[in-house]
Amino acid sequence: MVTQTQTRNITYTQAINEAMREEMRLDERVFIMGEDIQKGVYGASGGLFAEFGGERVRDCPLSENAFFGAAVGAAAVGMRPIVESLSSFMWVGMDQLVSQAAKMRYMFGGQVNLPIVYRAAMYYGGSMAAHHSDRSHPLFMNIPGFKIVFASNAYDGKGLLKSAIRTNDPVIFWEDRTILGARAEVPEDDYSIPLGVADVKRQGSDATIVAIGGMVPRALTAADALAAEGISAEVIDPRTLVPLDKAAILKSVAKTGRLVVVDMAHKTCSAASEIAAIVAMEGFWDLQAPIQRLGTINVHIPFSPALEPLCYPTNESIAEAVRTTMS
Amino acid sequence: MVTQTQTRNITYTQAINEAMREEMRLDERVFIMGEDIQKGVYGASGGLFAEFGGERVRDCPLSENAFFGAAVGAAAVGMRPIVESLSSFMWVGMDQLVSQAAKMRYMFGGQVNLPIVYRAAMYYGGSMAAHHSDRSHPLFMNIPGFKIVFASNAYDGKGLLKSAIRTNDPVIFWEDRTILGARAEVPEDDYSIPLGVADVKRQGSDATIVAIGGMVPRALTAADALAAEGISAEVIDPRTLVPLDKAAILKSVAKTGRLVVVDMAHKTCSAASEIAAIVAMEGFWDLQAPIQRLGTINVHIPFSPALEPLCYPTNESIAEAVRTTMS
Amino acid sequence: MLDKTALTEMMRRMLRIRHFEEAVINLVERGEIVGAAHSYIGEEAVAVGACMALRDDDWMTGNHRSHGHPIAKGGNVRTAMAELLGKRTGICKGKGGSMHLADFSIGILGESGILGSSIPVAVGAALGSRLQGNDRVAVCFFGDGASNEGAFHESINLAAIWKLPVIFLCENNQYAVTSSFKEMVASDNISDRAAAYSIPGVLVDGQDALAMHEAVTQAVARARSGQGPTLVEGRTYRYYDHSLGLGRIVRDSYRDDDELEQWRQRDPLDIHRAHLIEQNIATPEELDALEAQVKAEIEEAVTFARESPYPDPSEVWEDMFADPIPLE
Amino acid sequence: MLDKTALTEMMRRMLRIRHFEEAVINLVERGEIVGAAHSYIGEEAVAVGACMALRDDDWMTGNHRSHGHPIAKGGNVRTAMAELLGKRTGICKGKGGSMHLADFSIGILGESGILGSSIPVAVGAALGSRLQGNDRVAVCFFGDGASNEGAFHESINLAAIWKLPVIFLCENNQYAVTSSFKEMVASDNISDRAAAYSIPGVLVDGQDALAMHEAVTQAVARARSGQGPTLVEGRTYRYYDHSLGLGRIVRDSYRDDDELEQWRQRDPLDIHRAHLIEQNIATPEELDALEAQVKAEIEEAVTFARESPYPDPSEVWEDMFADPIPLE
Ligand SMILES: Cc1ncc(C[n+]2csc(CCOP(=O)(O)OP(=O)(O)O)c2C)c(N)n1
Ligand SMILES: Cc1ncc(C[n+]2csc(CCOP(=O)(O)OP(=O)(O)O)c2C)c(N)n1
Ligand SMILES: [Mg+2]
Ligand SMILES: [Mg+2]
Repeated sequence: MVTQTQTRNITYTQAINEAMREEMRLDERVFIMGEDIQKGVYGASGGLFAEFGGERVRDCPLSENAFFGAAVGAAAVGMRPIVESLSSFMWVGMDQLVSQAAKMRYMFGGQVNLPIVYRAAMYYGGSMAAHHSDRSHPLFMNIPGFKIVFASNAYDGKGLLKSAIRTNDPVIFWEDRTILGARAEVPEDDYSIPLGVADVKRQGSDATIVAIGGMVPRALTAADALAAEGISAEVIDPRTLVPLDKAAILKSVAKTGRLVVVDMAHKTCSAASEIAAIVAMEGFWDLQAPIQRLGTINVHIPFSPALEPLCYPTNESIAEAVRTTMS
Repeated sequence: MVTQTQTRNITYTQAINEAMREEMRLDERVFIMGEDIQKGVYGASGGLFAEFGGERVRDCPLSENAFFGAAVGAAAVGMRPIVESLSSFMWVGMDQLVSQAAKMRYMFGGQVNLPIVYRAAMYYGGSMAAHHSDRSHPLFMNIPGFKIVFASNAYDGKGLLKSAIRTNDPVIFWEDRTILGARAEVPEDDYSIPLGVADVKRQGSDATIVAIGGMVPRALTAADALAAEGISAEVIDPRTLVPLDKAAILKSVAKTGRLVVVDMAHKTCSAASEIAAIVAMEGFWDLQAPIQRLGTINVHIPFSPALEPLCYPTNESIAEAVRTTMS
Repeated sequence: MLDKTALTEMMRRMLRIRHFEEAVINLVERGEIVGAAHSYIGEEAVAVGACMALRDDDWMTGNHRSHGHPIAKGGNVRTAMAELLGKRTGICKGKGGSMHLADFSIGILGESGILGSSIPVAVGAALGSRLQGNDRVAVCFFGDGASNEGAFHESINLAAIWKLPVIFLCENNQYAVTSSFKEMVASDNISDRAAAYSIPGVLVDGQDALAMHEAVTQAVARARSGQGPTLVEGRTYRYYDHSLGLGRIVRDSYRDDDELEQWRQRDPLDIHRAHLIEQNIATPEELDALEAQVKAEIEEAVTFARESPYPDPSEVWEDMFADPIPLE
Repeated sequence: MLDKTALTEMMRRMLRIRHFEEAVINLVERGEIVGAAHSYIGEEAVAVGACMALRDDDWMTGNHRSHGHPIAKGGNVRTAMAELLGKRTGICKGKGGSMHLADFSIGILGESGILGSSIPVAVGAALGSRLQGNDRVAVCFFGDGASNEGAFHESINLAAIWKLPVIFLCENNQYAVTSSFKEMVASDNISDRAAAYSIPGVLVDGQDALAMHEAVTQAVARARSGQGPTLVEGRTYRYYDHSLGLGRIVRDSYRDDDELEQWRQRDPLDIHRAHLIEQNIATPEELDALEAQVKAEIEEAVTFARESPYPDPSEVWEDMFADPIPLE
């Protein structure tokens, strides 16, 4: 039997929009809170106010602590909030994320489930300067209690957001603005992608590149360039950082013997550090060369378009790191 | 010529107190802010109000954002504030730490210096439960702009705090409550310890243990136990996590070929992950066995005295990790 | 108007808190309770007066001074005491301890050790009522100190613009740890701050359970009928150290004995007892019997807690996620 | 009372802002300014009226709508424009950009892209004055939207109890991005919130530079003489999109054209110009000449900015620490 699935070519932003719309139709406990979402200023919530109205698509005042925490309270009494924000505004509401969303369930001995999705847009690379360019996922990885999702394209984004909305735990869902306009084929039909399953974005045999979010397209471009040089790089996208599909990464390293990890966060204590540490411990005997870890240099994001691009890993720096592991 | 330095046997808390007192005497720009510091509720500020008065020893209302940020403003206009808080209360004032203290200098092109010390007491291991037991130093390592100090005894504490107060940049100075009562010989005379210089707390040849703060005494105990088994472990205390004395760690690994890293933070994206990642990259060819990374298990800190001790690295788990690297 | 049953129940809950807390003092001194514990003695009328104006299915959040609120809301003293001893029979299976009591089965959404941090949570519970179309209200307890936190401001504004059914209940015991609210709060009364959000603000004698009950009843009526939040300030006093044992550290006295004595003269239990006797609701003998009953109940709770087992080591791994993931 | 020089300077600074912002619009449309830029057009009287009440050595912090404040405080338009173009001659060497102008040499402690976040910083600067024993005051600008952030509450309370010399200056342009302050702020006026901190709160016509100046002069006098903070609300309006270009994304109109038209009728530059002419302070010709001068100044600034070099790649590593450490 052959099943034919219709697909459409849509952007990441549209995929996010569809995932929310479909879940809101399916489950009336799902609702959205955020700043300026009724007018869809940040794109992803476009049209939802028209369909679901102001009770379920709630514009919030500038008070991240209050509405991040209101999501916790609402979830605690049976709702399933989605909160829209930006990575850089999370500092302001940090206490509610850490002290309440992340800790409550364990602290209270499992009495409560908190199905909340914090959708955090991550601006970087767009001359938004230091106050709007945080890439703070590694911090949240250090705080138990969140599931942490980082999709690298529209297809994964829609499928992972659906799982995020359906899981009964707090999720931080990062939306990388460098790829939100990128298009992919996305099925008409309902589908979801389980949390905790990495995806091999490109098969290869000489070196493993682990990359997340907007670093995945860069890793793929690097892999293309390397292929021309006769180097076969495998590109792995963990898709969720918590839970992390360690097995997939270790399996790839067992095959290639070489690892390059790429993260848009600042290098120190990054997701890349974590993955490097895991492999240095559990995949050590498979390694044939030092692990290469790429991340943003340890400065704040400068505004100037002459400086900002120097901060992040690039197609070229990724390719070069692979070459280093091969030499 | 022989110089004799008188020492006294004092606690870590006393050492902190002395460092502040001496610096306040030397430099009238130095002042302290915090909650209940006039009465010295948390110990370290005892007696300072009596000596310096309420203008320089300022009790603050519960409003961490306001006074963390007021420290930034005061520093920006030429003062040298010391702010007393607890790791777990930093969430509430996180925005001022990240968006202002850490970012301001770079964002404004170096126009301003911010000599601020945030002294953060770190409670863990004392049945304080999830809301008072955060060990959040790795998060701040992921945010450029802070110098991060983590002393493991009274001598280092006093010398490092003096350097922290004297440096012209924001510092987070962690005070590990598990060792605040521990005594050490501390000179009468003024001394300071430079930021960025690790200390070899015990020489050894078979394996390197890198440990911070309250993990250092545990590592030393483990090393004693291992010595009895004929294993010679070297114990390195980085003393500052930013800047990190990579060279000292790499040098030790070059000698021993084996590395165990111990951190009281949650394992994932910990300082231990970072150090493991660095060595997996830069010390790879010296390694003779997989790196062992020890940290707190990825759950929140449970209250029950029957559960809490299971969370952290122990003398025994450290020794066992060394044995693993030797086998 | 409260009937005899309710008035007696009010007395019972105040007695329960008092005797629970006295048992706690004892257990702390004996080292059977470890960690931090903050005594509610002296403030019983605030929580009990307020909570007796609630239904069982209404929501509540609280703070570090955390034993009074759940008991006032009808919480079980046995599982609370077991929690304080870190036992698996504790209401949070020993994971929460003194500062983190919670009982979701009767609307107790939890106490918070981070000050001000549970205020937004209460607003969210109230938002839940709105979205679910029911008439449950939420009350959040916080101190005079916590009223200076940003979360207080953000939460009241949010609740006010959305007209959410939430009661902001400030227990003004006039001190944070050592600092006096007169020096730390830039208004004469915390209830005055309600004007900044165009909502009612009421200053109440927090030693008088009936006055608290009356004020909160009005606030609840307003909330249930969709008219939005109220800020209630109960002016009260704690008899003991900020946290039990702190007196050993903070030797300077920041409160004077006279002040304490004056407040003790207006003990909330005495006031309510006198009221019950005066109004012929109960005789002294009946009230003595009630007290004896409560004492026995607390003793039994202590025994239960003591005899309960500690959690099994394996339990340290449980309860992180509803849909579990591998943990290391 | 302001003399002719001051009144003319007021006009000059408002013109500077207006023409600076018009140049910015143009440069954004041409793609020469990248990133976000928020126009101050329509609100000039607020910052200029306020800053003309300050001394050069007084302190100031601001927010994302960030070009008007530094220009009003006397900031250099050339280095500001170069900053917006990301050039090394920019006041922050190109590292800050539009949302992060600062000039510490004349007390401009910086604009903040995180809302509410620069309020505590201003309080700290005022604390510095206190500790240094000087009489410098600090002004912080923030919007109606930001007044709902916790930092607003915490900061005013702290400044009020310590009687710090700070002026909290809310630019109420009646909207955050798309949301109206009437729906988001639970009080009729933001100035009403001053009562929650026992400090004066003043509602001012933000289109009238003289009214702003008068109100802030009083607040400054109060601050300098040790009587503490004041909350000043300037009611105003922005003529353009929240941020330049946002109109392309947010097509639904959340403000109606009538409202905009009404506010344009009360243009702050027109009002001040009319005042100067009426009071015989300046002739229309003189004012036209002034405007021509300012236009030329801005044009020159644009040329300067355009012709300035970008930072050298090596500069990305500079300015993190005053006492440098190795960076990777
Ligand atoms: C955010 C935060 N800051 C500081 C503390 C430390 N702390 C615990 S209780 C307390 C005083 C609280 O005073 P108040 O809110 O009046 O409550 P009370 O103890 O008087 O009931 C302080 C400062 C904390 N737990 N959380
Ligand atoms: C903490 C934080 N939350 C949200 C934002 C996004 N944001 C930028 S400007 C703005 C509206 C600000 O409104 P207001 O304070 O009134 O200032 P205005 O733009 O009207 O001058 C918002 C929501 C932000 N920059 N910071
Ligand atoms: Mg109090
Ligand atoms: Mg506005």
